[in-house]
Amino acid sequence: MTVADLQPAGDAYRPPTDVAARDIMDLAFGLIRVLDDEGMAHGPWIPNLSRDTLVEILGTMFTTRAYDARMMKAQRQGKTSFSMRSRGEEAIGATTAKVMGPDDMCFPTYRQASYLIGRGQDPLVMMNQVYGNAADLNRGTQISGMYTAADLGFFSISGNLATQMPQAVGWAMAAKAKGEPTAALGFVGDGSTAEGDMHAALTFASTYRPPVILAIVNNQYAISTDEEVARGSAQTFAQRGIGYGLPSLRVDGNDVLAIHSATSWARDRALDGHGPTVIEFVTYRASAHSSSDDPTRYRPEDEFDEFPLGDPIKRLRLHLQHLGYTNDQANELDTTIRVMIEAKNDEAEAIGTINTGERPPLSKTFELVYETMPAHLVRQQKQAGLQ
Amino acid sequence: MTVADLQPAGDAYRPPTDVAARDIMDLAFGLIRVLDDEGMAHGPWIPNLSRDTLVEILGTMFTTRAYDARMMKAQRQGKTSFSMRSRGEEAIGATTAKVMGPDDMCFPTYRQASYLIGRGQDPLVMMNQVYGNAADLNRGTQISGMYTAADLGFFSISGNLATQMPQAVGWAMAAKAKGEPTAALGFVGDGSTAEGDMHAALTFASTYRPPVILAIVNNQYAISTDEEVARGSAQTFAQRGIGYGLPSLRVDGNDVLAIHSATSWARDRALDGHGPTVIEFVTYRASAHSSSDDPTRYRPEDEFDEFPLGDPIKRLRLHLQHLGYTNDQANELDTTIRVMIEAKNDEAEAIGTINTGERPPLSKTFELVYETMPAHLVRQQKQAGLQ
Amino acid sequence: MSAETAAGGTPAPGTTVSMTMIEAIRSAHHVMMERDERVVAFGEDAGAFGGVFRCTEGLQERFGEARCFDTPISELGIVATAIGMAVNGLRPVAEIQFADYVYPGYDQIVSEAARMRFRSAGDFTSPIVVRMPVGGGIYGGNTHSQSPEALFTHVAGLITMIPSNPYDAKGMLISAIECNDPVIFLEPKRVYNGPFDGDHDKPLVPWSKDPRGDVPEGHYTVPIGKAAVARPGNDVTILTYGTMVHVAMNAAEQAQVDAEILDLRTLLPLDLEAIVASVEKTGRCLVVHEATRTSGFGAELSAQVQEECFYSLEAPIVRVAGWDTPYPYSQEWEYFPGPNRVLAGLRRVMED
Amino acid sequence: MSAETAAGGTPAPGTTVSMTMIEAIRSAHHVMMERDERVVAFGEDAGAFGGVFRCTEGLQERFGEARCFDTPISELGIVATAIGMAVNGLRPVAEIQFADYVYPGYDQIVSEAARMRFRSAGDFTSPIVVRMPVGGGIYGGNTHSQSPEALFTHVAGLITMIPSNPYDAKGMLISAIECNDPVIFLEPKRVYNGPFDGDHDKPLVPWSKDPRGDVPEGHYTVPIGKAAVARPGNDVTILTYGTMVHVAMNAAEQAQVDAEILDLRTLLPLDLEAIVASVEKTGRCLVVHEATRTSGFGAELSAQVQEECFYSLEAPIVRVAGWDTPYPYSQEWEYFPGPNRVLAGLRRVMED
Ligand SMILES: Cc1ncc(C[n+]2csc(CCOP(=O)(O)OP(=O)(O)O)c2C)c(N)n1
Ligand SMILES: Cc1ncc(C[n+]2csc(CCOP(=O)(O)OP(=O)(O)O)c2C)c(N)n1
Ligand SMILES: [Mg+2]
Ligand SMILES: [Mg+2]
Repeated sequence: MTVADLQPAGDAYRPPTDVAARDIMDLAFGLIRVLDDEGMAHGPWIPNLSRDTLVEILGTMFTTRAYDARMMKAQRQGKTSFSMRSRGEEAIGATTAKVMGPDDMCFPTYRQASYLIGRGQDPLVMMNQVYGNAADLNRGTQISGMYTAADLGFFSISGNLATQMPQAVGWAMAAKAKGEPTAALGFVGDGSTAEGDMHAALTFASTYRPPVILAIVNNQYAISTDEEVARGSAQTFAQRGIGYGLPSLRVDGNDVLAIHSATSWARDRALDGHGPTVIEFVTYRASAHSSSDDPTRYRPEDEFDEFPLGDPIKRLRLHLQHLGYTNDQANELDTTIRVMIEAKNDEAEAIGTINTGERPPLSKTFELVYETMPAHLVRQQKQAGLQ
Repeated sequence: MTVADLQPAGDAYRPPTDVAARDIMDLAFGLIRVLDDEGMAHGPWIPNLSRDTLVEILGTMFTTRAYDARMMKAQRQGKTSFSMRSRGEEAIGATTAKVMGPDDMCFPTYRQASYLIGRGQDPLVMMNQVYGNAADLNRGTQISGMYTAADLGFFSISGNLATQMPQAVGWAMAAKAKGEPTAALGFVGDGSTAEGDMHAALTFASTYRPPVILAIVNNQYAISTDEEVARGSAQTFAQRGIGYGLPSLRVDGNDVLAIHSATSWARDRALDGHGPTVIEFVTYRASAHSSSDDPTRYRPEDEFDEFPLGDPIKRLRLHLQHLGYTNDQANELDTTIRVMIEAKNDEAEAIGTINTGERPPLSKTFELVYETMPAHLVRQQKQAGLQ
Repeated sequence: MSAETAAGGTPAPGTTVSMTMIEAIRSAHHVMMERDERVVAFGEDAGAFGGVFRCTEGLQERFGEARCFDTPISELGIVATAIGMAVNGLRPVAEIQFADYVYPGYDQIVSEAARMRFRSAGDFTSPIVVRMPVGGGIYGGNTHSQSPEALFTHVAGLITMIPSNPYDAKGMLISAIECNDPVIFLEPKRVYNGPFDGDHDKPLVPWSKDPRGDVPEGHYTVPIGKAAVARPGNDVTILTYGTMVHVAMNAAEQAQVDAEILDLRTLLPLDLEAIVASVEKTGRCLVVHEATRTSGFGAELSAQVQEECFYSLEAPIVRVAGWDTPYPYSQEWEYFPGPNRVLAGLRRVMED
Repeated sequence: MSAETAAGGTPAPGTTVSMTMIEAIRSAHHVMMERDERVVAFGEDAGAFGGVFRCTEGLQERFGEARCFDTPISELGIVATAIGMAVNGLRPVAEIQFADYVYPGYDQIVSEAARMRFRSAGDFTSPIVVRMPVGGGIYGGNTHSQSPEALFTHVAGLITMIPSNPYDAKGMLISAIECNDPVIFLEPKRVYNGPFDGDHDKPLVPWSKDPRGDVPEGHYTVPIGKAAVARPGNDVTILTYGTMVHVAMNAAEQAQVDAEILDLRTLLPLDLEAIVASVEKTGRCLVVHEATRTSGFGAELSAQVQEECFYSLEAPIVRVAGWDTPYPYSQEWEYFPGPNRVLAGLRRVMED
């Protein structure tokens, strides 16, 4: 775990959105922060956000954390084969979901459940996917957590790392070609930046300058390996963007206000025709990589407690207290959400889990390969005893 | 064609070889030059080179240019199917060949014939390859110009762009693991930097810090496309290295002294255990991309004349004059070399060309796939009428 | 042949013009970009230069840089951005300069484009066309000669097509662009300019001398999944595609065997019906392709034919294919499965 | 079986220990890294963590970070640096975390490793081993279940191996590391811990209960290119490999058919001799694999068997394979070609 150059909240300057990339190279080495340890907001990056919006973001984070915990429990109970949580990094999805417009498209990883929830997805829909039951929108085609939601501007998650980044750039190239006032937001993990796809994304973004935000979520780990294995001799991941002449921000990823402000800056820049922005969100993967992982094998158990950027939920709660939203109110919200999650889970389990209830039929496996089922699949489907 | 920030000769500072990458970021945006327009050497990058060595380099450049022209003529005569020249950029290979040690390994592109010649390869051997005749070291397996020469530290050229760059890094990782005082030098074209392989090379170089020099030859064009298509919003290609925390130099690629000095700096750094260096050599592809290309379709015919860094041969000749090596001496050397090339070509043609004389037998096609020919190839070879 | 070829596709209206396969491909682009503003074309040197084989020539001039453009040299990026554009409503037609260079983009094709509809249950789709020249015979050595069709036919979710003449090339490419699934469109470069029959020492016959070079100017389609009878016959069925259609024709003429030659055109989905009908009629089957033999598409053809026609077969199915070696340079014409190799295969399959 | 398996390889000295396939693979690394200091092992999480399947566990501790290490998440970089190291005299054994993720490294495998010896006429070679877990049955969905062997067997210059048990796994991996050509080493992850016979509802039998789990501690080899008779029989030949060897055994027992089951072990170069001998004896042939059917390796097997044994075949060769769809998640056990599908195939091939 390395968080280089921990700049104090409020310290980083905020350039105009049409600034030239070369004039803000230092922002890739610093850390844009708004909230200090006491939950007070500082500096030019303070966003113009209502308390209600902040409470909504808090709610999304509560929901995500409760949801993740519940799905992890389901995995332990053998009701799904796999579970991936985003504990500690919920702020990034929850906040950027509020920044992006209704017609924008997010190209997520499996670590952005909070984005989907922030866009208003019903946790029941997500649970059905996790259980791969008959109501699963993916129709059982993907492992747990690989959601899709075109109507919410949430692209189908791929199991192949980083592939979504150049796709996000392509999506944005199309937006530009069509002259539509929309932007794409691609997410990639620190470890996954090593894939060639990331280079293609940065290169094409640099060449065509479409409205895209390339967000690197540095949660300190790939699976067992420290973020340094991918970062190498560079000081930060934001630094990568400099090589392509792209404006690159390094942002406190556990600071809802900083996330909102930086992402808005990048989106404004994109919609005004000034092209792509690279953002590194610095955060911490507080849970195991997945239910198949055992992090005690490679890191101290209490490392999250030592993480200098803290827990995003605690930090937002603290800030909200300054705005008059009390701890009790927050606790009440949290409790309501947990109850809701339990109820939704009962509903989902009633439909089915990986080994109970109703599953999507095998016919879906055949139907979804092509628009029209070709003759050889019709034959195979018959061999499989269908029709 | 863009040559940003044309720094005057002698202007760039020369840091110690153990400098931290972050302290020399500006060198990626400038241009290290030693020779001015009058052929005078300036500044801290003046290498310690004897006149004899410079004359050798001049000879290599003469040889390469004469060789290229002769092979192009052969292509026009239908004696080979394909020809690729490096006119205008001979200095890079010719000079770096002198810097690298006997046990170092160069991972070239098809544009580094001058490196191979500079290492002492007999042009006859190269011609045999171009003609794909019975004496071809590649045994007819590769198109013209894709040389190999393990004994001269010259890796087998691949037709697939940029693949050699991460291989060079792997080679250097092995050198480091074995504790051998050797370095790898990888070459890649400006256009080819867009391949994912380049990113893998930079990432692994950044992570393992092996003794490798990653050299980008920016000759202003891919095939028909300007270097800007790959460079995008960045100002230079050297800039790419910054993103990976690697020291990155931008060097006048038509200035033998600057090339020698910068490459020596990088090699010293590598052998002293300070890791990789990225170098962009700025030059100009004076000929067509290959014999299949027609550059008049995409650039002015006289563009080379306008190229601000001139012709490397002319520039070295001018410099040598200041050292007492006259124009007449140079002309004599050039003439001797041209005669030698003609003689070698006669020899090569006598052995065979693509459609005359002796070719490597088809048996080679079968023998070279595996160390021991497996049964199915034995069968196929028989079917082909062999044995 | 033209009329028959179009069977099942949409009719070809208006005047026909003699075109090379390159011109036919260009014309398909032109027609579709004119009709459908969502269609965009791009690739390395595909913009102002019009592609190294000139298949996109004139498109940038006509439709502007936003719709026909050059890309950086990244096959990965070309395919990936095509997918992203398709997701955002465009119909990208991407050019890979040579099929030998598709591998950096292979992951995006097989893991992404091919499975997009499946993994999202149709929430997202990837209607892209990835065009690439295939095959040898141009002294391109091991990096400009490959025929990687089997690497695509193994991947569920892809459609793989390969025309053998200008008429088909245009009609098939239009079908491919209109298709809502990802299409791999392989172009046998050796027949770009004329129907090369494998006799490399003879001068090339240009398409202008061949009726299959008569191409309608307007919009028409050749349907996906339908083979064509390139030569009707009764004694043996030759299954082939691309350049090898012409080589097989040549061999059949020389052998004076009454061979029925099927030009498969679409490899996946395969026109099994046409294949079975022909093999049941002839009782013999020769499979011919240029790709390396082991795990080539010929293996699949052979397997399916013996599964479907076992009791009709009078002799073993024979495969004539590239040797299981990389494509050599100097030994090109000894390597290329020319008419003599096909003849030998024909003799073998007619033996018993 | 062990003795027979080793036939043609070097003998297995010393004591045997019960090992899982994971332990056997680890042991092969250990033995080779001990014997040959040029051997290095690396991959994503392969260092301190010992790999997500623990196949390289303990190697870093024993041999240091220079010889066993973590890599960035770049399959391209993993293969490419392996090639570079091999060129500089090391013997790299690279792990790809799942075969489903090999595609970003596919270009370096097929364009570089496979053709290095050829294109340089032996001036440079690429003796690397690329290991990767394959196959489904672990609820891994379409990105943790693939069996891409046919994408490697089509590529001249590669050797492709796949063991089905711990004894073979160790001896084959040692052969692979000692081989001077690039080897693709596929590990059927479903049998890492025990011989899974396709009955997913039954508890897994661990390798400790199976004689094929008795593995010599020291150095021995199982030769490249030699199949093993997993079950001798007279009525039908089943050609299979990896996990499906066990499923086929199960089906054969259930069917009470005297099936001869060949565990191919090396797919390329193929042990055609063993195959032909068996099919000529039985007159019938069933091909079984988990990979998607079209252009799967079964197509090649079927093609070769009918080419070589046409006149011995009493019934069409039948293929049992994965459906031509991506691997689903919820429908895993309806998709997996389990004993019932193999039984149905057996019935079909025994019909006439
Ligand atoms: C192409 C590819 N290679 C390897 C994997 C296996 N894998 C899954 S997640 C993961 C680690 C990713 O780390 P990071 O990008 O930091 O994301 P995080 O999990 O921390 O959010 C790996 C190696 C994969 N899914 N795809
Ligand atoms: C992977 C791959 N893609 C495409 C090509 C086709 N191609 C050959 S050379 C070339 C241009 C390379 O430009 P650059 O890297 O600038 O090198 P230069 O020729 O200028 O030295 C292209 C696109 C190839 N050989 N390999
Ligand atoms: Mg991470
Ligand atoms: Mg160039």
